[in-house]
Parts: sequence; structure tokens; C-alpha cells
Amino acid sequence: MAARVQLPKDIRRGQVISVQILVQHPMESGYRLDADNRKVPKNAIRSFTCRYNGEEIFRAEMSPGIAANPFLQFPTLARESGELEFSWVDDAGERGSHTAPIHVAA
Amino acid sequence: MERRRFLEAAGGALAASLAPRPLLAQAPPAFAQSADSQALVKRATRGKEARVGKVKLDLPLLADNGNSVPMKVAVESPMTAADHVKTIRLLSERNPEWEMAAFHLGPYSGRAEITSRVRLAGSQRVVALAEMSDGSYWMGTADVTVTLSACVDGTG
Amino acid sequence: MTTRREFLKISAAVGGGLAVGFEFSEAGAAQAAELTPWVVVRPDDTVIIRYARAEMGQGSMTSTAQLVAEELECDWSRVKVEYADTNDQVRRKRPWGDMAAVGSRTIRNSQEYLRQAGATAREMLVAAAAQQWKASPGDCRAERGVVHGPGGKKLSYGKLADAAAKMQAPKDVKLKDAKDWKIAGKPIKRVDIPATVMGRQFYGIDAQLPGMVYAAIAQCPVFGGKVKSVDESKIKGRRGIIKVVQMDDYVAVVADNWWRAKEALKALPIEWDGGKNGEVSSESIRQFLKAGLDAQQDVVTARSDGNVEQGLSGAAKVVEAEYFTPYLAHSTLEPMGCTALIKDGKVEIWTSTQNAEASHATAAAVAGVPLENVRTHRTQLGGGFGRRGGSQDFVRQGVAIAKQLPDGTPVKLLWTREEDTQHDFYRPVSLIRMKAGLDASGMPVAWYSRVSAPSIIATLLKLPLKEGVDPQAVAAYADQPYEIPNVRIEYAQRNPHVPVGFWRTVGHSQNPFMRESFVDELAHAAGKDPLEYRRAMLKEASKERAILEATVKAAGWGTALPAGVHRGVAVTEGYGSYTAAVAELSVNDKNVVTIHRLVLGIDPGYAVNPDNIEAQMQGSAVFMLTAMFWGEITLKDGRVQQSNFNDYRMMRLREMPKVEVVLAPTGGFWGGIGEPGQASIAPSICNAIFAATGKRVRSLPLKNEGFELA
Amino acid sequence: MIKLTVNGKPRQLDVEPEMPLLWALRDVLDVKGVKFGCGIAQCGACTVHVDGEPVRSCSFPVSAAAGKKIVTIEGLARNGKPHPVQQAWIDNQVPQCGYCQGGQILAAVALLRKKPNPTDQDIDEAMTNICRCGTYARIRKAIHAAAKSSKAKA
Repeated sequence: MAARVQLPKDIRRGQVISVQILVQHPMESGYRLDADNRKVPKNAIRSFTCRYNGEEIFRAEMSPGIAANPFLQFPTLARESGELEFSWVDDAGERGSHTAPIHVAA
Repeated sequence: MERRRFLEAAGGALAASLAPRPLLAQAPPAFAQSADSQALVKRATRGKEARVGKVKLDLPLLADNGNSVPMKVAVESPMTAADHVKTIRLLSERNPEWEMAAFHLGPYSGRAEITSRVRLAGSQRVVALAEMSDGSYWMGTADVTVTLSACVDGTG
Repeated sequence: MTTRREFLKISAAVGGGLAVGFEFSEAGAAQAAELTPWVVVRPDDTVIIRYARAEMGQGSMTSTAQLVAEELECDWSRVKVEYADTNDQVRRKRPWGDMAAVGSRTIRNSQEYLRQAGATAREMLVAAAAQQWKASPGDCRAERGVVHGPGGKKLSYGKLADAAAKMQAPKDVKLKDAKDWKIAGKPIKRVDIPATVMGRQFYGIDAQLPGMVYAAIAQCPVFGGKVKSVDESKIKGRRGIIKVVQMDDYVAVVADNWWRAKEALKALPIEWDGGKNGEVSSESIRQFLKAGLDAQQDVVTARSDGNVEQGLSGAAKVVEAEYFTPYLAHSTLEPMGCTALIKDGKVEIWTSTQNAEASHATAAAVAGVPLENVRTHRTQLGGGFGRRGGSQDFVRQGVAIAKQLPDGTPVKLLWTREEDTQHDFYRPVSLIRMKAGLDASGMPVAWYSRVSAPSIIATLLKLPLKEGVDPQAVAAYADQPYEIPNVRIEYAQRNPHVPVGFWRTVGHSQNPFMRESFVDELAHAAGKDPLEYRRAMLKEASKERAILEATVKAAGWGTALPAGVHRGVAVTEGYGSYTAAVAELSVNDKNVVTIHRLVLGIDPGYAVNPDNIEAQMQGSAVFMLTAMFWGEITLKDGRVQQSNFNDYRMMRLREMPKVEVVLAPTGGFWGGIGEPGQASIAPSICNAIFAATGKRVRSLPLKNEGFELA
Repeated sequence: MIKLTVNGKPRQLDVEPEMPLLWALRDVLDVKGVKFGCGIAQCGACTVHVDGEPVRSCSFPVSAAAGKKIVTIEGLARNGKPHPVQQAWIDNQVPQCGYCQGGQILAAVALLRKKPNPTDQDIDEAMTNICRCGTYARIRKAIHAAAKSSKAKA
């Protein structure tokens, strides 16, 4: 489950930035049939968390009501340089994670 | 009759503007089944009412299909330790799972604004419900017409 | 009426970019006053009534205007009907509501707000007059476009329009009782017909713009397949060729003339990759559905009353049968197409569409522009029948091709008849097993049906099915009106790769054939008259019973017939209306069927335009008889075998039997008109064939059962 | 350069001789009343008169129309008044979607020219154009009505 993260270019301390992430996941609705006419089981990312240097700054509970390859853009207050750590788990129990460095100018 | 010539001749000069009038009470109902968004809200709040306001939910008026509809929700809040948005929920009238998503925020968020793409099982009213740090609830709604499903959205 | 002139004026916006939010009406529009989004009054007393949905021959453009005009108390001879603009629809946040002409629901879903709009405008005009006269509105009344006041004062709507537009709209308006109708309920002539017969009607195919180019299209012959390669060198240097557009699953040739584009496309070598669907045939689909009839898994229950097993095991007699109906193409006489212009981030399209909003949203999505930057020009449709509603493939392609051309180049995409026949969203194939248990008196105590068929809602609309049931697939079963204590209806959703869609009358185009034929089988097994049998199973007060009685009475059921002539009967609800049919026919020794008379009854609740209803019923007869006798789309190597009217036969004038329409509105509800008329026809014919020959038709089309139409 | 007369006006066009008259009319001369339905002379939506004879223009090369008088549905009216057949079509509310009706009317006009008082069988034989909406009963009625009205005038 690959992911792509986008952060603003120049981040200054105290600035509220938008964190964008796109996770590759089908977010199966549970009512789609595959090419062989078999029901594709429901499978959505249920829980998604973002930690900023270890501290939780965003959490989402989701359903198949979020489109395939979920895209999320959420705000956070830039404090110091470090790492954003994203983690999620789907209905199948599969876990995914991704990290992105964050550079904050004083 | 030469249509092409007519087109050119007619030019842009026919701008007989007509000021749009506000929607009348007699306008077609948006969604018959959306009579009571509060019922949806009460399910989410376990019985508490939500006040209308502070929450702005942006969804397109029309979506050609419901598979991936751009969504933006913003809540008015200073986002301080004392006064902030704790959770924003998206509630659906028609999706098989009525709780589409819950986004948890805090003072560290700086502002309360989420953008995503949602999946809608047909035309409906979507509710955005914000739970504030003082325990109050605020809501905003948006009506989306999923044009692909128009064939079955009316009656049978 | 949207005349060609107005269309041209609308089109003219192309020249100066998108002049959005403007009224493109004819002279005098500058002073026109909009009283409600539906009613605009001009100083010359012309009343413009807006029409939001599509006109494809079903007549709703006229009948909806009748409803508005009725409440407005205007002079019908001064009424003009104009299409509501899709760009205004978006900018003004949908003042016209649903624009789709689908599901026979234009009248029944909009009658209330349309009548309210008319009444609202009327009240505003009366209030304006009263204000001017310093009279009480209660002392004023509106009649034929004039408000009359105390002391013989009068003012025409045109004179009052400006003031009326400034009046507060009343909150509540009282609507007339149908018995007081003067314009609605009357056989008013359709507003679009003069332009049609004079050759001035404007269809999607007729869009013409300066600098326009033309596109012909070839789609992968195997559904779901892809383009593998294209050898453009083979058409280099041909006259008029501008570009070859290669997409995932289709290739388009763009030229300065459509015929040149089409001829070049014919000469263009295209390699396709059909994938594994390239092995599918009608036979393999039949087997797939057959397996659905026997399957234990992936089957859902759509209705369950009592205990069918007990009912069957305790029955004196059990009757069982399997019925089949094939895929069908829509074959609108105007093939699919779309003219698109993308310029400076704005998009305009001209297309024959049953849902202008869907076309609008599709164009915006494909072009990647906001809804506000799009205008979908309204045109008459050269037939719809469900093809141009849910599936907007032609718009998707038209805009995608325009995107491949230099900004500002209008392009008209037009399909050939062959593409149209082979790339439809077909009426689903369906295989149904029915089993009924009869008691000692011959009446059914148990009824079981299993439908093995694709789901339009799951595959085309990709919507969740409630409890796994597609209501269209089990239509006329799950809601069957007969009084039977033990009923179970099951649905096995089986989706072959063939795209399915809404074909006029949808589930009711096939299930009533099966249900009502099987009821006849039961009557026969019980040794009873098929009409008496139905009477015994229908509640005395039911609407089905009422339309059945009205129809058999008109048909003279039970009266003596000439030697060799036999009758068949059927009754069905659908689209909010109730229909019945009695067929009188004879079959000669070569199995040639001569239909002497087809009596079609309908109870639509209220009849807004009786003449139009008769026309729709006549048309329904032709549409259904065409399907019954010849209609089938078959597959080989994953491809549709039919291509044009030479191998996908249409009924012609000499083959149309005498059709008598029994219009028996009982009031109190609003039913559909465009589709329900077809529902009872096939079983009435097949039941009459059984009466004539003893052969029970359980599979359509009739040509495959050895029957030919005289 | 191919020269022909369309609805009374002389027109000329520089196109391939094998281009069907339908496309020369629609796309080159901008005469849109003539419709495309099948392209194989099955449906008759493209019917026009060539020197008074009904022709399915989708399968009729434009070169064969050179020097001839073409009349399309737009050219039937006289002084802005509907042709008696057009009037009968309005009186009897024949069209539904209307797409085929230009061709149907031209076929009916040609029939009435040959047989001013056609029988049902004459109508069956002459009227082979497809109407997908199924307006055939009214087409028959309108042709009889037009025959009657022309007789009344004569």
C-alpha cells in the first residue's frame, strides 16, 4: 500500500500547513462484482493516523464512503523539523505506513 | 437558411440579461428523503441536537458519478486549547455505511479544514457534523445530485 | 418552443465566449419578467413556460406546459415553451430540479411543483393588479391571460408582469381539481410538431459551428477490450483528414466532413485486444444464466410470503416452466453523437440527451472544468428509449476528442448505425424459472420465481443493491398483485460482460411477458378461462382489476370471433400506471401470425393529454411487437453479431396491426405514460398464440420459435 | 465542380463524386432537414426528392444528382405555408420524436403525386421508411387526410 505525501515548500515555525496524502487502496464498497461475477469483499481503510515527531496530530476513521485511493488534506501547526509518520489499517487487517521528513525554518 | 451565417450574425449582442431570482418556495424539492437531517445527526450524537452554522461543507452541485466526489469541509473555530473542534463527521443519507468518516483534530491542527474525495451511493444530502471542545455540536449540509443515478433516484 | 432561431442565438454565444447567465430569448426578452423559474411573461402578453426535461417524442414538453398554463390561467395561444438552460441551472442552484426524462416520471414527479409554479405566478399577477387598483386581491380574478377587477377593470398579464415580478410569492397556493381543468386534460396539439414537420426541428446531430470538424469513431468490438495498435500510414494523404485520435478503447478519425472521416476510419487498420471476453457467446451467456437458476450461492430473496415449499408440497398440481428473453438494442433513429467545443477553459456541448444535467456534469468532469464553465445546449432527441439517460458515453467521447484538438475547435462526433447497434447498453438478457402449486380447485397456493439476470443498477450505475436485489430485475414479480398465500421471488445476479442499460419499460419489458404467460399456463392447467382466472386472483377494488375490466369490455371478450381468430389477455402495473391488453389474432398453417386487433388499456390516474397518451400507446405497440417478433442481440467471440437495420429488424408501416386504446383514468394518482404501455402486450399476444395453436411461447423473439408476422 | 439545385436554389460543390448526397447536403451545403439513420438505405430518414422521385440520399452519390432538382423537407412549403401533407401531419399529430418524419413526409408526397387517392395497400407498399417511435397508424391516417384535402381543393 504505497502512499504519496505532499507538504508546502517553505515551512516556517508557527505556520499552519496543509498535509496532503494519497494512499493507494481500492476502498472496496462490498457491493462490486469482479469480472468472474464474484462479490468483491468490502475492504476499506478504517483507521488512519498521522504523528508528528511521535505525537498524534490527526486521526481519521473511514468507510467505503471515502473514494478509492483515499486522498486526505488536513492542517497542522508547524513546530519543529522532524518526521511525519502516517499509519493505517484496513478491514482485511492489513497495515500500511509511510514517513515523510518535515523541515521547519525558524 | 444558412445556419452558420446566422450564428455569426447573431454575435454576442443578445445579452438581454435577466436578474436571477431567489429560489421560490415552490422550487422542486432537492431530495425527498432528506426531510430530516437531524435524525442522522441524532444517531451520531446519541440524541443531542446540532445547531446549524459554523460548518461549511463544499460538494459539487452535480457529480457525473458518485465514485469520487471532491469534498471540503471547514469549521469556524479559533482552534485554541480552550476552544477547538474535536471531531468532524461526514454523515450520509444513502450510503450503505451512513458514517462516512470522522476526522479528529485538536489545537495542534491550527485550523479546522479537511479536503478529501468521497463516494456517494446516489443523489443525497450529506451532513458535516462538528463536535466542539465544549461539547456542543454544529452542522452544515450539502446536496449532491449524482447524475448517473438519476434513472433510479426518482421513483421506481 | 425552442425554435431553430433561438437555438442559433444560444449557439451564438460560442463566438464571444460563454455568455453565461443570460436569457437567450427572442425579441422582447429584455423586458421579459420572470415570475417563477418556470414562468416568464413578456409585455406583448407572450407567456414563456420553461421545460426542464427532454423531448424525445414522448410529448412531455407540451403536457408539462399544459399543467403550468392550467394554473396560470393564461391564454394557451400565447404560450411558448422553452428549455431551461443548464448553465443557469448550475449557477442558480437547480431551480428546475431534475432534468432527466427517464422512468416515465416527468409528469408524475414534477406535476406538483409545476402546477404550484403556475398558481404562484397567477397569484403574483393578481396581487399586482390589486395593488394597482387599490383593490383586494380577493375581488380580482385571472382568466385567459387577463386579470379582472372590480368595476370591470382589466389588465393583461403582459401589462402586469413587471409589477408582478416584484411581488412576494405566496407561500401556499391552492391547486385545481382535475374536474375543473380547461387546458390540462385536453388533447392539445404538441408544441414541437410544427417545427418537426417543416424540417426546422433541431436535433443534436444538427449542430453546426464555424470551423467545425467531424469525428467518426470505432470502439473495441469486444466490450471491455482495448486498442492494441493503429496504422495511421494507411490513411495518410486522404482528403480532409485532420487527425487520428487513439484512446484506450476507441479510435476516432477527425476530418473536415463526417463522411470523409468515416471512410478513412474504414480504411484504417486497427488491432484490438479483446481479452478473455473474446470467448463469450450467446450460448455461454445462456449457460451462465442457467447456472444461476440452479445455484445455491449468490442468490437473494426479493419477496417471501408464507412458505412456498409447504405450499408446493401440499398442492394438488405443480406447474413449472422456464422463460427466456434476449438482449435488445435501443436503436434510436438518430445515432449517438455529441458536438463539443472547448475554449479558454469553457466547454459547450450540443447533444441529444435524456438528462441534460448528466451530460453537463460529464462534460465538466471530462474537460476538468467547473460546472459553471459548461453549457449543455438543449435539443430535440431523435429517439431516446433509455439510451441517452444513464449512460453518457457519447458525451464522454465527444469532449475527450475535443480535448485532443486545438483550443477553440468545435468537433461533431457522430456514430454510425453499426457502432450504435454494437455499442449499446442493452436491455438485459433474462432467464426465469417459475413454479406454482395449484389447489384442488386449480387456484395457485404457492408461487416461486427465480430470476437469473444482470443488474443494471449494479453494473451501469454501480450503486449498492438493497439486500442484493435489483428492483428492475424482479419487477412485476416482487410486486405482483395476485392473491397467493405462499410466494417466494429470488434473484440471482449474473453479469456477463455485455453492458446493460435502461431500455424502454426496463424490467417491465420482459417480466410481465413471463408472469402473465405463466398465469395463462396455470389457468390452462386448471381448465379455466384465463380472464376468469385472473379475476379470481385480483381484489375487486384493485386498479389492476379496473383496467382489466375496462379493456376486456372494450375488446368484447367472450363474444364470438370468426373461425380461427383467438384472443389473449394480460394485465400489468408499472411506472405508476395500470395496463391491460387483449390481442385478437390468427395463426395459419405456416405459423404466420395475423394480428387482427390489439386493444390496449391504460389507467394513468390523471390523463394530462389524452391524444398524446394514445400516441404513446400506439408507439408502444410498435416498439414491443418489433422486439417480440424479431428483436435479439446475439454474441459471438465476445462481439455483437447484429449491425444495422438489415439484420436488426424494425417493424414497418405495413406490419403495424390495428391498435385500439382504452384510456380509463380513475384519478387520485399520477402514473407514467411513455413506458407502461408496452408491458401487457407480449403476454397478450403469446397467450393468443397459445389459444390459436396450443404452442406455449416461453422464449423470445418469436422468429426463433418459428412464428412470423403477417 | 458539381452543380445541382437544392430547394429551388442553384448550388455547386467541390467534393468527391462518390460522396453520398446526404453528406453533401448536410455537411457541405448545411441542409439539415435530411437525416442520417442507417447509411444503407434501410430506414429512409435521408429521403429527398431528386427530380420529384423519392431517393434515399445516404446511398445516392452526389454526382448522380448533378444537374438535378433536389427537394428536401425544408423545400416543401410554399410561401411559408405548410404543404398539404405537412398540414395533415400537424392536424393528425403524427410525429413523436420526429427524426424520421421529414423522410416520411417526402415519401408520402411522392406517393400522393402518383396516386392522389391511395388505398391502404398503396400506402403499405410505398411507405417503407422506419419510424422507431411507431407513428405508423397516424402516418396512414394523415396520408388519407391529405388525399382528401387535396381533392377538396381541386
